Amino acid sequence: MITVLFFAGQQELIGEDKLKRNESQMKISDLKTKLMEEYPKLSLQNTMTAINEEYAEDDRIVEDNDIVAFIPPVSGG
Amino acid sequence: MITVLFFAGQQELIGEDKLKRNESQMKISDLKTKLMEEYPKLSLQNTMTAINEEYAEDDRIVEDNDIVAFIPPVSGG
Amino acid sequence: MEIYKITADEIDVNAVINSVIHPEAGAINTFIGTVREFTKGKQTVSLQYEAYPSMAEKQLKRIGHEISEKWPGVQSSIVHRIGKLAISDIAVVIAVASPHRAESYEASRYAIERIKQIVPIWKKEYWVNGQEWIGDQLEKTAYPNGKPEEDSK
Amino acid sequence: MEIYKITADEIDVNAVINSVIHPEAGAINTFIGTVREFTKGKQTVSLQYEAYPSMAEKQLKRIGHEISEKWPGVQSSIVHRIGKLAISDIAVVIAVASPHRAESYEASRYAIERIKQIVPIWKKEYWVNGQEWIGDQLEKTAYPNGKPEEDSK
Repeated sequence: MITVLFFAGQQELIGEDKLKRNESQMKISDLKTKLMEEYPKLSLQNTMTAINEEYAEDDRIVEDNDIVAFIPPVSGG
Repeated sequence: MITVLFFAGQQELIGEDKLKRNESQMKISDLKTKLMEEYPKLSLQNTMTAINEEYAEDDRIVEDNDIVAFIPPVSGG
Repeated sequence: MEIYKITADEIDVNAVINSVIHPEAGAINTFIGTVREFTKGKQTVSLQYEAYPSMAEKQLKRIGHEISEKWPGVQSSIVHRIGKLAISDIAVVIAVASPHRAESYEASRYAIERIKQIVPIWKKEYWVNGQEWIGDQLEKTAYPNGKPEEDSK
Repeated sequence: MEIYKITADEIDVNAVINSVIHPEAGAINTFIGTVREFTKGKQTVSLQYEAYPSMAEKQLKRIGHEISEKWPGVQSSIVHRIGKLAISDIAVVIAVASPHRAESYEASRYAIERIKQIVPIWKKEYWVNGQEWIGDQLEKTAYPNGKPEEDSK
């Protein structure tokens, strides 16, 4: 089981801030593809990803219990 | 009559913060020479001068009632 | 004691400044980001900031660590507010203390640029007739490398 | 309302910051100069600042004017303390508000450099075993042009 977090515009777009999914041992890029199929309006192609609060590359494998957060372009400051 | 102001190290050196002198129509450079004769330890060669609170060049003429301030290298901030 | 914090409360500027003062410091640079009413002629009514707080605080701490590596002896604190903000409200405070003034400016500038690169905070702008998440949420342009540039480590 | 002041009292940092906040400002840079305990390994006990106050305030105002000419729309305030100061006491506060952050850093940096060039304020340093007016009072070196450089006007 993994947790997937959405923020800002993406969160509004899918109407959820958090999803639970029975996925693991899956590349981030494959997870992105799966979620974009599920939410056709959602674009994650160029969205950064954090696993357990650290930025991770798209070829990183998501493990069981990981918290995966999609980080759209930031605009703090 | 002119007023001459001294600050910081120069003020300590001559033991005065202010002098009144019966000088006018005199170049700043000549006033400096005169004061350095009066106070042999005082060096004004490279000291800036302000007349009535504005910086002035050494060839400027001091007029009656002017306030002449010698401004040693500043060190604020 | 350095502070790296995301908060929903008003930021106490003095507390942030005081957190970096130390006897070896001669210079303290503070950057305060406030809500601006006009941007390119467009009038902002209010702003809303959202964050991924736990990760954002880690990233702020990381920026502080980068600063102390790049400028040894320099101390920093960064506090960013989230929630709804009105015009002139303070959104972010950065305080940097250093022995000499040049590094205090450089490190402070570095901190604000890094916040805009790597800290998961998002701003939604409310105008009289609309609202929008800022930061190219719709991905019309991508990060050149797919993720923010990470210098120094 | 911009402030350009020489004072013998403690400086209220918030009052200086608040004096430059305005709705068009999105960035406020503050520079605080404090008394540093160690300079090149030498321990300072206290400092004394002296000024030619009336002229110093005119020069501070002039720096503010130069800033608003170089960076239109940028507001600034500068307050410098005089008298005897202890370690970590605040000697000078510069606050600069601007629409965008780059100018707030540039204008603030400009202000502190100009203070060190043209404002008649002098610092006397007290160590454990001595004291000295800082700023080459004995004229071992001269200003290259006989007076401080005056750019921009």
